[in-house]
Amino acid sequence: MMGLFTRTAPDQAFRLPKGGAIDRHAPLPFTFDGKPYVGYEGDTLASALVANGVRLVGRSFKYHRPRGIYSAGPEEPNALVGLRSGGRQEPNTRATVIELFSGLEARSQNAWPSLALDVMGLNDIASPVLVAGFYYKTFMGFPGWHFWEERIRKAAGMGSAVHIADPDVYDKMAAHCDVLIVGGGPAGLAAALTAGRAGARVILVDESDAPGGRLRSERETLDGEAATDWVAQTVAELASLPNVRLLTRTTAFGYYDGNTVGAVERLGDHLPVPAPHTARQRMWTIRARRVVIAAGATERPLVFDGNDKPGVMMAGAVRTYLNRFAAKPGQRAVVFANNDDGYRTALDMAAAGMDVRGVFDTRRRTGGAWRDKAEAAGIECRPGMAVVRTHGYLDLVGVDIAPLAEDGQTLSGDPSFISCDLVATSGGWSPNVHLHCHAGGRPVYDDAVAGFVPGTSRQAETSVGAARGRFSTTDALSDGAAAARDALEALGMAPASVDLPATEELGVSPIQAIWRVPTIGGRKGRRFVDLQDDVTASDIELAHREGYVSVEHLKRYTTLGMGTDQGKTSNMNGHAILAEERGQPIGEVGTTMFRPPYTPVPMGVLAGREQGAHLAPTRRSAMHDWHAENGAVFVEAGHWLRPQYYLKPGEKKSKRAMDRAIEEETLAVRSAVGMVDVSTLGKIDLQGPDTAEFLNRLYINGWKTLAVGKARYGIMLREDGIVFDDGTTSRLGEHHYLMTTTTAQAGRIMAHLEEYLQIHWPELKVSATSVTEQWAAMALSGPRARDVLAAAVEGADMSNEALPFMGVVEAEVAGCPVRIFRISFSGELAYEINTPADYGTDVWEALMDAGRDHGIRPYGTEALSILRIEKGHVAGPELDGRTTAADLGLGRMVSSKKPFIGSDWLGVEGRADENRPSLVGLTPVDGRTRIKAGAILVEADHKDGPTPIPKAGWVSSSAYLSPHVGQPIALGMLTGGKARLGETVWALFPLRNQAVEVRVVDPIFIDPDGSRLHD
Amino acid sequence: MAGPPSAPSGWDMSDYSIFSLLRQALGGHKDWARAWRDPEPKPNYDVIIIGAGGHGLATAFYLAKLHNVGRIAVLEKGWLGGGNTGRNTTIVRSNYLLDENAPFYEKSLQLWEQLSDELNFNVMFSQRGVLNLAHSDGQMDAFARRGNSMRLNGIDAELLDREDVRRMVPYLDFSENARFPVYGGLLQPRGGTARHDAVAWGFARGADQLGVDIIQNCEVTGFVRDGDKITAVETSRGRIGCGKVGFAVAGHTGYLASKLGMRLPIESHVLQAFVTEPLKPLIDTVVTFGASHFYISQSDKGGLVLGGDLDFYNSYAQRGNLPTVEHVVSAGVSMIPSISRLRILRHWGGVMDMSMDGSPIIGKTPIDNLYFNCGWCYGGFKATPGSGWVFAHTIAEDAPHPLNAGLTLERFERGYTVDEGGKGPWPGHH
Amino acid sequence: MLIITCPYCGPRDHSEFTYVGDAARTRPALGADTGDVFDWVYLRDNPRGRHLEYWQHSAGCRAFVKVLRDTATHEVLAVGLPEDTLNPTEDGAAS
Amino acid sequence: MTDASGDLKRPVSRRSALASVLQPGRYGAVRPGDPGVRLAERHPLSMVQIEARDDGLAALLDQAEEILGVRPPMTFGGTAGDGQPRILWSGPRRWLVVEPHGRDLFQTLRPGLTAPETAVVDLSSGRSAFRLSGLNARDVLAKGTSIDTHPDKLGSNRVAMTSLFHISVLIDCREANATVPIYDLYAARGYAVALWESLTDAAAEYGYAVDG
Ligand SMILES: Cc1cc2nc3c(=O)[nH]c(=O)nc-3n(C[C@H](O)[C@H](O)[C@H](O)COP(=O)(O)OP(=O)(O)OC[C@H]3O[C@@H](n4cnc5c(N)ncnc54)[C@H](O)[C@@H]3O)c2cc1C
Ligand SMILES: NC(=O)c1ccc[n+]([C@@H]2O[C@H](COP(=O)([O-])OP(=O)(O)OC[C@H]3O[C@@H](n4cnc5c(N)ncnc54)[C@H](O)[C@@H]3O)[C@@H](O)[C@H]2O)c1
Ligand SMILES: Cc1cc2nc3c(=O)[nH]c(=O)nc-3n(C[C@H](O)[C@H](O)[C@H](O)COP(=O)(O)O)c2cc1C
Ligand SMILES: [Zn+2]
Repeated sequence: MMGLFTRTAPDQAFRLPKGGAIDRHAPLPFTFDGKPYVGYEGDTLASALVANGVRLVGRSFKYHRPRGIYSAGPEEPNALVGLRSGGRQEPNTRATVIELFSGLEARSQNAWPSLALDVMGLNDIASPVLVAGFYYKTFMGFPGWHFWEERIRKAAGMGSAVHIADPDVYDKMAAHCDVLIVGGGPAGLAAALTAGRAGARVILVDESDAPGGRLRSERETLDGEAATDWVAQTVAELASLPNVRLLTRTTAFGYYDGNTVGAVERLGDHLPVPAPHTARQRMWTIRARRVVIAAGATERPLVFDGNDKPGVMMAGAVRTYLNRFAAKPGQRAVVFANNDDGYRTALDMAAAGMDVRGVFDTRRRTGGAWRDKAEAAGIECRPGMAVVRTHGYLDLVGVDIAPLAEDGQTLSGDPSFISCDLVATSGGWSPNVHLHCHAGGRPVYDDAVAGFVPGTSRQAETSVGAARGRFSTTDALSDGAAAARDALEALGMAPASVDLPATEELGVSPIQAIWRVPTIGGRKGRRFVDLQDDVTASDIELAHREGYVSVEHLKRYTTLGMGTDQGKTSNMNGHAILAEERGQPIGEVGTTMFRPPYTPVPMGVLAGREQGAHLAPTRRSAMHDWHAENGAVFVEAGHWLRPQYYLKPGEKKSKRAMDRAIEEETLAVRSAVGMVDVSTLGKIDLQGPDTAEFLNRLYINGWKTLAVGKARYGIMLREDGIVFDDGTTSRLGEHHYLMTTTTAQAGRIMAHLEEYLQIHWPELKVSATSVTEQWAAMALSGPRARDVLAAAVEGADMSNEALPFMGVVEAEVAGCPVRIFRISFSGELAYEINTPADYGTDVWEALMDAGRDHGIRPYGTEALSILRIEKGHVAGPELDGRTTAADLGLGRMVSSKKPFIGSDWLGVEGRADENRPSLVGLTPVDGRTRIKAGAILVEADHKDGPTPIPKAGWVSSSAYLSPHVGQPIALGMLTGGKARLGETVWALFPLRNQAVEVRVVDPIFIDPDGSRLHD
Repeated sequence: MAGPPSAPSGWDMSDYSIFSLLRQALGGHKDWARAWRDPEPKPNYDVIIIGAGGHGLATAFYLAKLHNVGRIAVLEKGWLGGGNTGRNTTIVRSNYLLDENAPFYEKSLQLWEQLSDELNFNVMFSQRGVLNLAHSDGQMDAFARRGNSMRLNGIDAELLDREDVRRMVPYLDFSENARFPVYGGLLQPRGGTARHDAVAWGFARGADQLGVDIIQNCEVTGFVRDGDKITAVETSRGRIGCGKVGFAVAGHTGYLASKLGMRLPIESHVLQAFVTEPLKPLIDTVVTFGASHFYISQSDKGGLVLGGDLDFYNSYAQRGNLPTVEHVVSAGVSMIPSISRLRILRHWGGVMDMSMDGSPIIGKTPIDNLYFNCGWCYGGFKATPGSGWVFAHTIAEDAPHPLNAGLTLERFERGYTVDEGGKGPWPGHH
Repeated sequence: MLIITCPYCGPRDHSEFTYVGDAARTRPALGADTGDVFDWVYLRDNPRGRHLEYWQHSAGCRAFVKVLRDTATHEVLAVGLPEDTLNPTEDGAAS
Repeated sequence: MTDASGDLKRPVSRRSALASVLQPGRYGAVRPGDPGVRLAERHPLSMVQIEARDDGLAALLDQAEEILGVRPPMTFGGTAGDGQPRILWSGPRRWLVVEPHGRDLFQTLRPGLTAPETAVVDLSSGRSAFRLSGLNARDVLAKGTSIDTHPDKLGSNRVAMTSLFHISVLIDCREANATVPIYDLYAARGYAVALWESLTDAAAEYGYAVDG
């Protein structure tokens, strides 16, 4: 406890006096858990915390163990913080990747009341019970799972999110290139230079703020200069090439089919808020002809007792903090490794003036250049030794070390204590094979690397450098250049000459694969494999004992690798331990499936602009602005905005206003005249000598006899005999027809026609073009419709004789060309007027003017629906994708003289079953009660149950008040259908505890003989 | 016939309870029995179930528990539960419209309510409610029809108006900005989620204890036929003789049926799912968007679990592509704007057995001793116990149970399709 | 992304197309006996591996194209017009 | 009866679908010098689609050339003519003839295209036309379409039919190589406002000017 506070000095006490890629002239204030600190431009939050001596940063998922910063990259399992506040608050942000900005606010997570004293820390004491999968074995009986679940959910989870909308916007970009290079370390840069100079279209993405990769973290030279100088020169040249695009702060998160790579560019995350007019993040969809994966490798820990304490850190991360950020992760350090990185790290720490208390190398027989160099520097090197236990709770105070037996499985001597505040540990490096696996590759185990390396590629991708286990800079450079040359050759491009810089690297001696470091006296200990999800070596042993022996079962039973880091540091160790338990080679036991994203991706950027109001584009009719100016309340229909009803000038939207408007609009049509915008109906222009034959095959009724200048109502079936759509088709010329469809099906019907013309019946000479958008359409209906039209129309006689029911003529209105179709959906004398959309408003206004003296009203979809229900016209609710023409009472339309799409099904048992409900009209027996759509029709003797209650049908459409009939009416589908006219059944609506006795009537409530249509 | 061999591990050591857990804790959990054995295939079984997903395992469990059919084996080409059972978004409900479906799914839901006890394995069945949102009057009417029909079938359902929905899930977009405003919704309070892997493991452990041989890494590659009977199955681990054979291979049904020269009313499509980083409790129920296919819930581990539309092309690959990812997530952030900054942790796909009317096929086939359990589309996880229960009956009695009588293979030819969505013979649209 | 090389428009994302489905079947003549129609409407080979299928370039030239694609790997092997018979080729173009 | 034409016996002005949203001016990010993007509507235009089946193709090409003085291009994605008229390939055996509103283009064409397999459809009101130009014009396209607009792929006088911000469009590349590329976009009239909003939203980052 003490340790923590004494070390937390707000003065960057752990910042080295010089060095590092930070700008000491640009101090940046920030807060962590409300406490103010200062870091520098160039810092990450993690490096700033390290520089300020902050060691305890979080609590683990399950046991709430105190945790510190473990790594310096995207693999971080421990240092997850809550970042920012308000609508920009984001949980689980890795402190190791977020760039420091002025005013940054971060909070620790998963701890209450405070990070230092977290009551849930008790879980750690209960840990013997809370082993892998314990919850599958209990919480079953009283008081039931729901009781426990509530508590477990609170304990689980990691950071907290808030329900405040995100104020930032997101963007998307498509990109195409010859060569995409993922990763800007030496391998990636060498590849980019080679491909870029050759003139190929190159994109290089790197997830960090600048290219360089590990070179930014190591004290290495290239051509005798600091390696970062070469990086700077290379980046400068690449930036100068027009054919090269450099994207930093850009993570390639997934590799998909067709050599498509998804990437996210963070444009604003390093700033307090994104720049004006700029998105916070941008998603790139990159289609590359060749992909070079230069994604590097991830260092993994050694699995020893107490390896999770604050103060235990990856060796490579220690070097990053020292060399790149000039920040000291500790004062007195112990190094524990199974490979030469231990010595490299010790040398860097010594050079930084830290007290290095020895390099403990699991390898008995080690030697080689690195060790010699370390010893030459006076660093104590202890072969065949291991750290076997750590001391301290909230912070590290020391470790026990002990000699390892030859096999590395047991201890060959007694432990001794060394006081220290830092353990730099390296268990080797795991190549980043993620993208290779997304692309369909299967990784293979390589003993030399002690890790999985890419297998055979399934797409046009190659991994290079550390990403395929070539861990030296020398190899990385040559590997990258070679891969680029291969890519160029494959693309038929001539390579340009690139001379790679000279390296001065020491040779490395082989790594010793050691997956579990023995514990003192074989005590169970706490050897963490997955630090975030608290999976220990003994959890893996338990899972194996219980039969969860496949890596995939192991993962799901223990949650190994299921945290925010997706096992970047833990999978290899975990799978190797399972292999040891199974006594099989690691390669055979295998590894779990790698899935996108490589690192977590915010949902906002995947959505981009297509969210909220822009989730889907909207369509507007030519008269939209008129409707808006005249009080229309819009409703969406098939992406169109349609007037639902019209408010009076200045009237507010309300239920009453709506009901009144709908009633008035309906009555206007029945008693005088009204006009509705029907531009949304699908319109398909059909031309060609075989059009009539085509229509004959599409519709259930006949078309050969339709005369020029006439319209006809038709019904189309799907291939399975179910009604697809209905509408009128008019013959405009010898070989010229205009088909109309419902608004909802317009798109599908167009595709339906194209499919038959292009695939099934190419012999038919017909061309089909959608003209929905060319023609504005309005329906003028009501007893006065003819008077209004006659007054407005020029160049055509509107008399009943000249333009009878189902007649079609062309004329002009207000100097605009129009097509007039005498067809009716409302059951009134009605005309549909089409005019080119650019004239839509002029024609609409001219007709409104002509209608003023006749009391014309614009009406919306609500009135339209009541009118068609009164007329017994079927629409969407009846055409529910399950009804046949006969069900809809349209069986008589079916032509027996010809086959058509769906005709083969008419006779089939299930489609002809007389128990199928069919269309009827319904009225309340009491003459008052509304019959709700969605009610179920039930015979009187069943209405009171018991359940299951047999169903006789349902109510499909309902008009709460038919101004014409003077009471509520409805359409429904009822077994027995019209044969039951006059009988009563019950319309049950249990969701609202309603039961209405209804009388079965003819579905045509108005003008059954159709005189209104014809006179 | 030989009765089921007794499980090798004594029932005691394998009994799960808080007491056994504490007892084991003292002993360092050294004595837990294997959850299931790893037996070598026997030369011959009375019933062979192909596919150790939830359905295959449940079928074997109920066969062994309720029907006297002799030796039973479940053959699994990979690791048990690794198919769609292991990759689904775990929504459990019985809110169906049609009478061929509703009673069956309700039976399944009732079995769910007892399942943890029945299996002595906590499958974490969480009845947190399933809420379907409506975005138009037409959709409200359709929901009313479905909800009323559920009630008449004795199934719980509630019709919510916009304000009811706002009270229940205030964080949806109720602003003017919403492209598809919320009109209301249909709620099934008894619906919810379950821990998918645990369902497979629980049934496997239960079946194993009843003597069923669960044979993993054993792919069925062909069949040996004698006229209208199948006498043996060819597998990657050799030929195994059989009395009866049941398919429970979901997305692989078409492929396996082709080995018998059969063509089925099924297409295999890829459906993707997504999980976010773990979070403290944020979303306490299951919510589905009505304007495009999208649904969300929160796992007990804390991840938001999202799903949506198919990729819309035939596929046997368990992965999809970006357009669907973008489409699904767009719907998500539009429905719940506050999740925009939360991060997708992982996304994957499963191979869906999409039937031609969107409803499953459980029953007999033209081959005497062959039975099908397939066509589950998006919705077979909720059916797991019910499907196993009726499929076991169908296999044991060589006749469908009344609950699956309407879900036969012949229904398509006879014109009795069970089309919940009214989408027609376009499997991708269901 | 499945990249489908439309014979008219060139390589395009599959998101520009509408999937139609199995192209190995041919629609029986109108009025054929129901057996064939049932087959055509409902039954599929649904192969794991090479699959002949129709896509419509609905956001582009609106042509229906025939695609030979591996349903296990999603690899597009060949693209052509409805009347073409497809053999897989290197570049994924019709032959 | 004859077929109706989109053109006028008596002059009535045609209304643009963008009437309510198009406001000339400079918007978005403020940059020194020219805005990154220029946007304008091209209206009114006459647009007529001509189409033939294989057997009528030869006749169509000859007759169209005869009437228009420009021969429809046979190459997929090709264009012909400089604007009086300009003929755009718009699908297999299908072309869109475009010119500024003036003579009755439909009636000019219809009588002369006599092959029975020829279809002529007036789309003058059915499409809205935009002009997108500027240094960042290609970036704006990249935000909404997946196609490769690199000059080597979509060069001058080439058209591509694709989807832009989820709306089907025909992109006519008028100038690809100059530092300031120029594109004409054609979209269904009903989507004009939605497309306009997406274009301006995408252009804001670069600063854009709307020309009257
Ligand atoms: C992304 C996604 C989300 C879903 N969401 C839901 C949801 O929310 N609610 C819901 O109810 N349903 C959902 N489903 C559907 C549900 O997951 C499935 O219907 C259900 O799990 C199917 O179970 P099953 O046992 O039939 O199939 P599976 O679990 O797939 O089991 C089939 C098994 O057969 C094996 N197999 C295949 N071929 C062979 C062979 N030749 N030999 C041996 N073994 C073989 C496979 O390896 C597999 O293990 C979803 C599915 C997916 C993919
Ligand atoms: N000491 C060792 O054993 C050891 C081990 C591994 C690597 N190294 C050193 O590392 C270097 C290897 O060079 P390299 O170029 O192969 O790897 P690198 O680690 O130097 O570079 C990889 C780069 O790829 C970026 N990256 C990774 N995944 C990405 C993604 N999905 N999207 C965008 N960017 C991503 C990283 O940010 C990094 O900049 C050499 O300098 C070598 O000495 C040493
Ligand atoms: C309901 C549910 C919740 C999941 N939660 C997580 C999770 O928290 N972390 C994780 O890494 N994966 C999670 N997964 C995804 C699995 O890791 C895995 O991707 C999925 O089961 C498919 O298997 P595969 O990716 O191995 O093919 C979850 C899956 C499901 C179905
Ligand atoms: Zn095309």
